[in-house]
Amino acid sequence: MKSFLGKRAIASAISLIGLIVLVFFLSRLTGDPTALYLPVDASLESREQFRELHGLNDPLIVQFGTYVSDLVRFDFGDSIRRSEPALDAVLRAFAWTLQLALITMSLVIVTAVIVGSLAAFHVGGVFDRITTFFSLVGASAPDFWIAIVAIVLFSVNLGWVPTSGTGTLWHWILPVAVLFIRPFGLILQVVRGSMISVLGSAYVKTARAKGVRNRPIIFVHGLRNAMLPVITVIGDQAAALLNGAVVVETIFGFPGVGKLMIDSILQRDFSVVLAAIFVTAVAIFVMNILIDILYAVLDPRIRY
Amino acid sequence: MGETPLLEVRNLSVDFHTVGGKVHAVRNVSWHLSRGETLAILGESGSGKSVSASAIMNLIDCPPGEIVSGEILFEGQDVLKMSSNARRDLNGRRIAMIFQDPLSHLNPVYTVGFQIAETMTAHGTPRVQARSRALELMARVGIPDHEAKFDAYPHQFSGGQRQRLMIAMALALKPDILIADEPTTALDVTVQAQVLALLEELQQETGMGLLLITHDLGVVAEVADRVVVMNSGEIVEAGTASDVYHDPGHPYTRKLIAAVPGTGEMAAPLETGIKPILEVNGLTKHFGSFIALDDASLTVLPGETVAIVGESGSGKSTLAKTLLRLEEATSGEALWHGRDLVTMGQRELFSLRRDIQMVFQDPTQSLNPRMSVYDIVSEAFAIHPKILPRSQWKARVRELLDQVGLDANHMNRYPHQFSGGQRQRIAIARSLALEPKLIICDEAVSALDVSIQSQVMTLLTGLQDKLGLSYLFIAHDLPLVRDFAHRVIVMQDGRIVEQGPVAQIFEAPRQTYTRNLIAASLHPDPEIQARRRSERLAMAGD
Amino acid sequence: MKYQNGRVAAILLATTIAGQAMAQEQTVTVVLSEELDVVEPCMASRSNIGRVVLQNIAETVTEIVPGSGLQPRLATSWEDMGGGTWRFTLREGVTFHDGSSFTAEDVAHSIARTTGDQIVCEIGAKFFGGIAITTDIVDEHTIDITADPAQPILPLLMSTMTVVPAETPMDSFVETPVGTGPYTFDEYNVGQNITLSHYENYWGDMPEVLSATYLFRSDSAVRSAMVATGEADIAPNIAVQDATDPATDYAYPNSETVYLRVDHEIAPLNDVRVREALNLAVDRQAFVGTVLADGTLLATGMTPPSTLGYNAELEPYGYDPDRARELLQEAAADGVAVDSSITLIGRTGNFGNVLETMEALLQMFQDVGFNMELQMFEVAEWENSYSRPFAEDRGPTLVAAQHDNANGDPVFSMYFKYASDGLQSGIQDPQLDDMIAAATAATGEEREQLWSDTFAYIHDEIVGDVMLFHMVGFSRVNPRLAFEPTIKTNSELQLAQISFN
Amino acid sequence: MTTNSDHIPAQPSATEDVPTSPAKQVLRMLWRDKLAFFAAVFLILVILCAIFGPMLFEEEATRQDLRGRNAPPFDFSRNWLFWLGGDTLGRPLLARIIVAAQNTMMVAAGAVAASLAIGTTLGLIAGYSGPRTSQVIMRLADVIMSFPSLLLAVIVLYMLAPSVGNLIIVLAITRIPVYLRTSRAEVLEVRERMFVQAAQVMGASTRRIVFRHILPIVAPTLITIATLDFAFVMLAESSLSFLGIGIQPPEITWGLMVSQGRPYLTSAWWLSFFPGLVIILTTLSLNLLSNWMRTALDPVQRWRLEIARKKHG
Repeated sequence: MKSFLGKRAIASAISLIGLIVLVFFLSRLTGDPTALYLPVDASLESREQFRELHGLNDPLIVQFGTYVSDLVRFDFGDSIRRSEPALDAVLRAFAWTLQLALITMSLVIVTAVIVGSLAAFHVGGVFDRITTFFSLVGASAPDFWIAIVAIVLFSVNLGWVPTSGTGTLWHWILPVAVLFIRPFGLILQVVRGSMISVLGSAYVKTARAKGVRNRPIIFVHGLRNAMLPVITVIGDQAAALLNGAVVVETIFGFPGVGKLMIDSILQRDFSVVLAAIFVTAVAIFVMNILIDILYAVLDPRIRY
Repeated sequence: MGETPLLEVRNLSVDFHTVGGKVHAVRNVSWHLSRGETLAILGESGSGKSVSASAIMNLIDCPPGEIVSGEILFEGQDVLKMSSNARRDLNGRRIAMIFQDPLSHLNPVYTVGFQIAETMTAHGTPRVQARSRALELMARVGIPDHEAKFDAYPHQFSGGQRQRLMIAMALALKPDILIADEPTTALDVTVQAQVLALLEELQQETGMGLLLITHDLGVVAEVADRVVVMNSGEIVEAGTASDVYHDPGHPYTRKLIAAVPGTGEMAAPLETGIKPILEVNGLTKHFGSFIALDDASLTVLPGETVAIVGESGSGKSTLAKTLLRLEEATSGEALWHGRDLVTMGQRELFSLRRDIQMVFQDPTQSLNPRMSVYDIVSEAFAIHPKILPRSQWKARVRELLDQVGLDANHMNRYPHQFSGGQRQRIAIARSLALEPKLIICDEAVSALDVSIQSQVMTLLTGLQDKLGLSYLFIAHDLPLVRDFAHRVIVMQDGRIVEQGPVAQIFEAPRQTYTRNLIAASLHPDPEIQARRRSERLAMAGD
Repeated sequence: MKYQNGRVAAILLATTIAGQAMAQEQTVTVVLSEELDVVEPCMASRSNIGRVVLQNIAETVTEIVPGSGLQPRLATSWEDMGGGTWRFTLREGVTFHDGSSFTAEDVAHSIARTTGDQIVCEIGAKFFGGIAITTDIVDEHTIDITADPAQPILPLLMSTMTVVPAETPMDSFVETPVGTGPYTFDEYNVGQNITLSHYENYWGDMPEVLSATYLFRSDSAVRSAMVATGEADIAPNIAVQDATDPATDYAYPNSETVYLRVDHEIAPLNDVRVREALNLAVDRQAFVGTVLADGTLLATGMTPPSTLGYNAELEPYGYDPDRARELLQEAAADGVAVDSSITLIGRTGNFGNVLETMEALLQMFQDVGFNMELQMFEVAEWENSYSRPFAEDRGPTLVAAQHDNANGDPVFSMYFKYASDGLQSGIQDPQLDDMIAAATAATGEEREQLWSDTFAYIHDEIVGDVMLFHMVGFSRVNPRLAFEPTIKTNSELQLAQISFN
Repeated sequence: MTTNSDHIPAQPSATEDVPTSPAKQVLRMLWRDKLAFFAAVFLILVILCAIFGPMLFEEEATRQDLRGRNAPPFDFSRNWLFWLGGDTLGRPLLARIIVAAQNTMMVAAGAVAASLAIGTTLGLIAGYSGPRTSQVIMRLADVIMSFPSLLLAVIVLYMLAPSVGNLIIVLAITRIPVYLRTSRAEVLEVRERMFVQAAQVMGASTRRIVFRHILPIVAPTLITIATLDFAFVMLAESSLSFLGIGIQPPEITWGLMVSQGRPYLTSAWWLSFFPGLVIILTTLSLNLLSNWMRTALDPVQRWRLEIARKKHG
């Protein structure tokens, strides 16, 4: 186990370094941020001054050297946009994203697992057909579209929930609901498929021969086995959420890392982009390791 | 038999809806079972022998299954008319069932203790009580160190232990009937004997009725009072085990009995003085610290069949794989016509591939499901273009298929369209395409039904006579080896413990291990088997 | 369990109700279109920063009031001392939020900081580029400010100059802005909101609004919905299609002018007939009330009608596709390569409905026979095409741009857009250079006339650009407020001017 | 492997009983699942639109009429192309939806095909080569996975122009790891199967084993994923349009239409509703079809499509 974790950590670190190098150079290809920060009327001198201040005049390789030597001291540089340490801005936003992802994924997992298992138990039945159809419709719609319709419907017309923003728990309802839809549809389908094959397995037959009731057959014998392939998909979906739900965060004015990332990319705020990628990548790597551990917990046959 | 039987199946017919349309799985099946009695349902794969048992346990999925007619009377009551809840309540409490392949029938992610106790908790026994009873049961079925093993998972047990655990699970609530579906198939012979003995013991203890579903006449001879023979969904014969064996009424039964190996003449050893084609010296294979193959030395003569027998984990497959360079040997040499194939370079190895071929255990898995028979057989020519110009491939494939007894017109079909025996013929045709000198058969017929088995063995012998092939025949089935091999090599724990001409091994085994192996294999004649059993018990009593 | 759930719900309900109840009192919630990057007064020329900081937290030396022109703010009076020097008399009895009193030294420091090179201030870069400013403190409340070259409109320029205390660091942006304005900066919950509250010792009148919260939503539909649901009181900037409720939605000229910058250096755009054909091809009126808001004005010059020197006599080019085709044919007959491919460059998100506008323009140009293709760029890339130095290998291009001049004088616009070395100028015309220089140096009515002539020259003589529209903005205001947006709403939002109905 | 098969008698000559051609059999199985059947019909319609739409309706779809903008739908007195209403520049919505099918399908199909080809190739190499190559490829996959697709979009679309081809590049790169990981995992499993060993024993080259033996086994799984991914890519394309870094007018895709119509949700809902509906129907159809495919390809589940259902859903 320990050596496995060590190996995973090393592999992750290698990927992380590759990622940072790649992003550093590729993002520089998207042009000079100067034009974005100064008014269009700004003089050439002010532009020059701006570049000098932010070290944009050095050759790329020198900039990279500086960046790496700072990074070793865990200094991600300052945000041009916000004139504060990039890491601070990222961590602040990431806290929001993490909460959003945790809440959404918990709800998704619980509901998708229950609904998917029940659908699998009566394959082809009315419940199965209805849930499959509606979960697929939900998963097929563009999220920004759902978000706006939800605001118009539930906030403006019905006045049930605030349109957007943060503050009370009510503010979480719409963003979570919109984010919920797609992973729910996908995971529901995987749970259903996995459960169907598990329910056809030999050990479920044994349980039926023992006289075990349907509910424990589904949720005790079936579920734990059916979860193994589901976990992979959950991991992918959670990773997507950790990367920031850009669209939802933008519409609902949610100060998460996705919005920070897109703003920073469009504003060429390179230090923030790099810090954001670093933080989310670390989070995703950690999550992947947790998932591997979870595999071993769920399935005693897996030992690292 | 004046009293009403405990369990009676009357005129049961079950259909299945499948790819090809409706299939009659069983038709008008009737049998009965009384307390303390052992009834065997004998049949080959696809005979429908398990269907009635599954119908009793409500394990048939409807659809695709459909119970067309008949009734199943348990204590005079038709279970098919009961509510599903009432039937569930019978399962495990009154009627219990164990299965073939206990590994896949045990839930891999729960401890065995939990799964044994669950039989009881599912029927209302308090958790604590269920636990202590489960411990008791584990001790009873002979799980060593049962306290510690209570929280172990199925994969941490051996095959025999897993079947014991299944038995413990089934017997937890002292059911009136135990249905055992191929309980010992795929177990080593010595383990099989132990499990069967355990079942008998427990039957005597509890007085339950035992329904044994099997394809193995030996098992029938060992334990059954009465036997029902099934073929293609119908009962063709019924009677006491002894009557059926000695006086089979139906041609199918006769064919089945005739096909059982282990009763024919043993082959004489080949003349000495012929130069061996393969000479293995001190071949060793380590996996980490585990020694899978330890200092194996043997020779194979041209035209000779050398059998390697041993129980699972004895290293016989490792030996085969090392010789085929599917695994790299740790040390030792294997001389093929004087050239060491263990250290041979890729080029030389490539041409050697033509000389040594392999036929695998499971033809379903060893044939690529997405290639047609023609593609499978002609692949040999594609890989080794020197064998044959492309224009002659088709004719040669036809010839090969004829040779292995297949209709050459079927060469554009896919493996799943053939039966198990036919698939193994395809695999043999594939290896013959390369015109090899030596074929390594790794349990090549153990997955097949007895009647098919004997056909394939006849084919192999015929090919040997015609083409002068040598076989390295890896098997766990001693009767088969007895009929087929010139020489026998016995392996245990990675080592060769004994080797010699077949008659010497079977008639005068020197090692206890060999003797045990031979003693544990079952004879289809109930009377011979009864004699052997008493001998075995006497041996164990020493 | 059930009981607990009920309680949670009750608490949730209570908090929202409480939130709404607070909004009923003398507090105002403003929802802006994008989050503030910084809250630095010297960056207040950016509209969203300005709407929070300008005149609310930090005040300027002078102030332009729509309808009344240049008015005193922190300076009470000013006079031209000659030689580029102006003397400003400052208001007495003014204190900063930190308690220190406002003196000439603070003004001198603010000017040095804004125009200095240790930080890049947008106000400095935008309004004081190429001008050297020196200050001379006469006494505590009098200061001489000298511009080189001399600026006849220096008092006007001082309407952009936000004043911060002399203690403000020269080399970094402030995180908590301190000014003399009627509101103090309370808190910035990054990503969520900014709160201001009333400054007790403000020198001016006591405002009605005692506190304010700023929220940020990038989607116009959401912003307007928030005012509709009462979550916000003012959405200063919503899209035309969201301004559907006449009771709450106000249109105002927002001082933005949309035009297509023509690159005169590259054929065929160097031919005046081609440029005229471009102008005649556009059915400007068709946009008004459709893609663009009702009330949008057709433009003839770079600055809106409220600006000095606006030439009301100029007629916008009419829609005459036949004439445009003729002109092209004439040019073609003279060997002008009128069929070479012209790139029309737009900027995503530049103004509401920019995409539709650009697509419609493209269609109109193609209809009269231009070989044109549309490219929408995001801002960084668009900027490359819009500002000098231009790429050497560029083809003929039209760049769509929106220019904002709310300051009342064309000088802020004309040099950059039309002088030969102006950053965004596509024109190299010595005569025009002279006209701009003369108007810049002039004062009074002469200045007005010179600017007016310049506009006429650009529009009629050289057909400089394809002028399109003076835009209209929309604000949604909760009816409980008495507040009417003006042209200044584009750059500031003075809370002190808001009262309750 | 399941004991279920024990119930069913072996059918050595199944094909002899089924005289119908495979195509007919597929059609029959499709007809059994009504939802999947309609999904297939809809997709064929979409494909026809994609192929012939621009040829037939390009003209109508681009003719503007500023004064007739946002014409409401279901005005059957007008030309049928206006039955779904007109857009912000007065162009017929239905015609635009039909014309946009081509770009939408090209982007999605291009991205899926490219990522499928590249990802699978890399996955096969990673699965069948030594640990070092495999490690390098897997780390590469990690890097691509954590590389934000938005940044990639901005980079590619900044350096190259925002065209259909470049959008395909962006979307394809982001989807590579899915196929890479799946095909590698499958290869690791399949390479242990006995028929692969049988081929090795015959002396088959690595290339032969990978392409002749492993790829055909892995392909159905990958194709099922690709079907789902097709839907995913369409949605991703529309999200990019929403963020303003997708395809740019005058090119059109459904995603762009939805995002252009989005500001009018309260005033002219049909602008984004109809293109949105087409996206939903297309992705839904793909999902349903892929569900059907999974069942049809799974020998254990296949009977569900083969037996006549008594009641139709």
